[in-house]
Amino acid sequence: MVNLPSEQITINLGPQHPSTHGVFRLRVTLDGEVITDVEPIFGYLHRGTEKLAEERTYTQIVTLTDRLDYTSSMINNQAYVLAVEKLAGVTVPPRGQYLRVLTAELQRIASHLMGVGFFLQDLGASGTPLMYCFRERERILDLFEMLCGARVTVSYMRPGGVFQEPPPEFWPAVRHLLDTTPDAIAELERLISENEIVLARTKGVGVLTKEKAIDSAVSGPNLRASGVAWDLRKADPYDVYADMDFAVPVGSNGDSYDRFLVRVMEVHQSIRIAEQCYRDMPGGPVRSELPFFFRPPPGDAYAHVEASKGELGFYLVSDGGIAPYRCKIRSPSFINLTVLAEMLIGWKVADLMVIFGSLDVNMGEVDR
Amino acid sequence: MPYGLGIAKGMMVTLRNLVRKPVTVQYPEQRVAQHHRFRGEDFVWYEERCTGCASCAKYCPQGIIKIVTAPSGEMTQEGEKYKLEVFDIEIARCMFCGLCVEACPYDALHMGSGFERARPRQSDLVITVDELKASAKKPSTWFRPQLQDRGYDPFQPGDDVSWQDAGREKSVAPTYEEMLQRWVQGR
Amino acid sequence: MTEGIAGSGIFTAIWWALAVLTVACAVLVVRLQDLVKAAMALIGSFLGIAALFVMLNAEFLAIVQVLVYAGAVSILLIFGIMMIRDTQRGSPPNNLAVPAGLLSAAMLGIIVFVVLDTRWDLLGDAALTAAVAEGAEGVYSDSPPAIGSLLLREFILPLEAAALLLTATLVGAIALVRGDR
Amino acid sequence: MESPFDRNGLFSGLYGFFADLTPESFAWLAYLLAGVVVVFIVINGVMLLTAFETYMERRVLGRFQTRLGPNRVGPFGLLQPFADVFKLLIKEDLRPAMADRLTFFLAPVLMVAAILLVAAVVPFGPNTFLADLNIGVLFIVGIPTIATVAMFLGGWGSGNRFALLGAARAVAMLISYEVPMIVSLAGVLLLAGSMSLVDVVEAQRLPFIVLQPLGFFVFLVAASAEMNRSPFDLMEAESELTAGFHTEFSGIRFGLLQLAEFGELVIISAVLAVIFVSGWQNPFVSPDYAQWLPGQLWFLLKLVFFLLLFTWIRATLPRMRVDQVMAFAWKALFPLAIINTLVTAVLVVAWPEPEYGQLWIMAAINWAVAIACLVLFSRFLERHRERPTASVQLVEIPAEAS
Repeated sequence: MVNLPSEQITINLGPQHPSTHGVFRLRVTLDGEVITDVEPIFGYLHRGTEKLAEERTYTQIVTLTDRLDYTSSMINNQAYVLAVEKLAGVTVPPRGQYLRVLTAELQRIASHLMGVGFFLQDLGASGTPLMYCFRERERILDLFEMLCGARVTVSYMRPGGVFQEPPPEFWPAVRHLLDTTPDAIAELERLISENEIVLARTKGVGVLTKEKAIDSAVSGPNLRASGVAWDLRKADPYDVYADMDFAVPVGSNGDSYDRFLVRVMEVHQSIRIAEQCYRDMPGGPVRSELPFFFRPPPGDAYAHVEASKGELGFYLVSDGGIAPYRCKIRSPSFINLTVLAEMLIGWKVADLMVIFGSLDVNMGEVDR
Repeated sequence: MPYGLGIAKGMMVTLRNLVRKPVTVQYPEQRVAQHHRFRGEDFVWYEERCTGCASCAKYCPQGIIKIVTAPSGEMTQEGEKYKLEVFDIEIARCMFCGLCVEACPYDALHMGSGFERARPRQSDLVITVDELKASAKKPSTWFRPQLQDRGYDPFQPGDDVSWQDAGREKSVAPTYEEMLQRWVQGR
Repeated sequence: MTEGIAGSGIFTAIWWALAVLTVACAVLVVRLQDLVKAAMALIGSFLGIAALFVMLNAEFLAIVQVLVYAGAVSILLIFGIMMIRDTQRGSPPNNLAVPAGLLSAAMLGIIVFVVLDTRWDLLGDAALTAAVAEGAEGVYSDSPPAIGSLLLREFILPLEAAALLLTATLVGAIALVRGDR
Repeated sequence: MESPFDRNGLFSGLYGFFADLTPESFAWLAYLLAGVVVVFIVINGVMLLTAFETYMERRVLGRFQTRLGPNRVGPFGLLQPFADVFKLLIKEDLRPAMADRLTFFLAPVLMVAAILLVAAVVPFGPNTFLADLNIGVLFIVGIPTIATVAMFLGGWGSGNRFALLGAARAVAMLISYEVPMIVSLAGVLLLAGSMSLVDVVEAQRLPFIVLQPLGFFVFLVAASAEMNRSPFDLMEAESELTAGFHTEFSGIRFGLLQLAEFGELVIISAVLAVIFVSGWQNPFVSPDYAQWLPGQLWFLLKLVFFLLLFTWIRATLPRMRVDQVMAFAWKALFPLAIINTLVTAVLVVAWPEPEYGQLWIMAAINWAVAIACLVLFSRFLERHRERPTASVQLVEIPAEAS
């Protein structure tokens, strides 16, 4: 075969690029359009959250966790307060636990919708699926605004429960949301999930094998799309997930399409969980009273939750003071991103965006 | 799914959405309904209720509230009430977490509902004590369930909350149908 | 109505301007060092030829010139150029200029001779066969069908030979780059 | 010999007007003046249509996405295109240091020129066209290639690697899609018996979309690839190449590129209206009957219909990958176009002078062939036989007690 050696070119995708989901830079070496080498460079969004946490009280840190993965702040709140409660030995009243699960599942829907929407945007759909996803996400954010006055940086949960009883109009609004969202998701699926172009672009593209996923500690929907039935809500239930009846979608190919589909199906399961929370919502207080400044006994605690991107863990060390001695965040996006470079080699530039988009990483969480 | 039927399905979905009512609104003329729990920026502060304890400044994660007090000699149930000489909220760094409001033991500081305080210079983004005294008394009901229970609405004109009413009392809640009408169908 | 312009001096002036432009572009193709710019000059030359065809009432040839030469051939050339690393100085002067010039001059001489020697009054030429004469008449009034029927009736053998040659080239090219699969 | 201008009513009138004003020996001046005026009218008409199209596309795309779309400038935002042009005019005209000055300057101009040149042969109505070239159909396919060359020059001359990738894609797509585009029109030419667009319109006793469904499909797809529309907008794929070949263009150069792009959309829609839905004629009845509307209005209606169709496609479909686009051209569109040509040729030989009823028989045969071919080819190209959503299963896991 006549092998024409062509000049390889190196291009910088990002930090300012339309589809790098924040400020992320990929130094890509191309042979024609085929990727031969990738060097991910991140840190553009580094805010020193872990260090900042050492100088904040346990309650104040809640506001920092909002800003980790800003598309799923409720779940970040939950992971953090669970760690604090473990550290301080606080119990949460059942209504508080149910409210946490309800809001976390709503947030998971919102986050997955955003992930799916931007994934399709990266495929080149000129904004339409993204707009439909955002339309549904906005309705969830409206609920969060009712709950806690903010749409994205919620700071809703507190060590010992949630910050306050929801306003009375929250409940009819949740009912309405749970009634209408499944139809909207079904419409989105009709729009895109059997579209031949989407299939051609995503099926078999960026396969992450089961072994590779486990070896690289990939978690969340990306892991489940590779065929591993691992969900912390099942494997290590926290709050009231043990009482919830839901299934876990598990893919078989581990390609971009499976990752996309797992997210869509998880939305349906989240609606199922939220239904149960709405139905079984107990009465009583939402928060066990804790002083604003409290001193957990010296020791350490690790709590992890199934965040929308994967396993989000908080490791807190207390020296008996009002602020943690050390706060380590195991952020799922960062660890999911480690497999990216390897997955990209041999694919085309157009596939780069598909694979990157299908991993659904959030730069706020990667750089912390 | 061969034969391009998937594409046809998608085309039908977009066609149906073409005749749907748009979900966006044209901002300055139309606005989406804001919930009265909204954590906005124009803080509402009741001088009469404030004792100058500086809990808000202490609880602020960003440390952006600056308080200078002087003894006033006026005594309350708990102790002496201090006179506020400086109460600066540096709103440029504020992240509207509302912890200061949550911390206030006398219900003196409330969140506002505004979000339009864009300024050309960062130094303009400071709320001073004079501004706080002069501002409209339309607090957000965030962490102030007593305001919400009496059916108070910060977006109605002329429904200011006096300092006596900002305290914690109970009142009648709206019915389910009213809430459904206002917060689901009305949005 | 065409007589209003076709016979006038301005028509000739435009014709000459286009001719000069075409030749100038052709000279630039040879003289420019930058390969991409040379390719651009080549496209300009092709377009000039197309414009000349239009002025000669040969729209079909003109558009084929644009489609095949200005479009496809030049694009293929550009593809080739993109594989060369140093396009800025890709066409250095060399000592073949003198023999090339001589050869070109000889070619020019032959063409001028042929042009002068040919009887351009085709319709009055008795030596032509009746079919070709009829076709040639058609070329003036409605060229595409006339060219088509000429190609497929009178000149079918040369056409098929050319087609065979091109097919063989294509197969050969595929065989060259196909590899061991 | 008949001049291409002869059947142009407006031109004839203007020529007569100017000829009366000028002395006999200056007939060529009257000819030129009349030509310049007519060309001026057509160019500005096309530009206005393009401006309206950008507004309509943004508005309709907004509604497809349940947004409002531009509505601030003027009533219903109708003046938005003019505001855009004004903004682009007053913006700084940046040229990157690495850019090649000549090509960077030439690319937008060449692209707009090529697109406007196509407008020369489009019949906008009965006796409303610039020129009735006897090779009009070939002209509308051939001239846009110059626009693609301009795209390449712009992308290469920018000295930007994204732009270069976009340019390389543009060039590759040009070579692939030119072929099915031309071949798909062969059936139409066989039926019309002429390459003149006016003759093509007048030959349509039945709209050719009824007689040539396969040709219409292939031409629609190839044309949207040729003019860089979704789902084939690879050369400016914003999620991959930021803006492809026009990444580095700013100010009015960018404006010109956009103008050329939307202008091409308008022109191609016009061509589709002319070739496949009988141009200025009433498409619903045979042209022997009365037209309800003036021809120009019929034409405009059909043009807007195709513009909306392209907007609809853009609103729905994601982008294809570059190798898939190439494979699609060569493995699907090209054979389909050839089949269409062969079938039509046989039909034309069978009924050289078809009556109205025989036209319907031809249409029925062509539709049968079209559907059979589309089904066959989609099965042939389809790689995933099973239902695609079956790859993800719901797994019920009993919760472990913690």
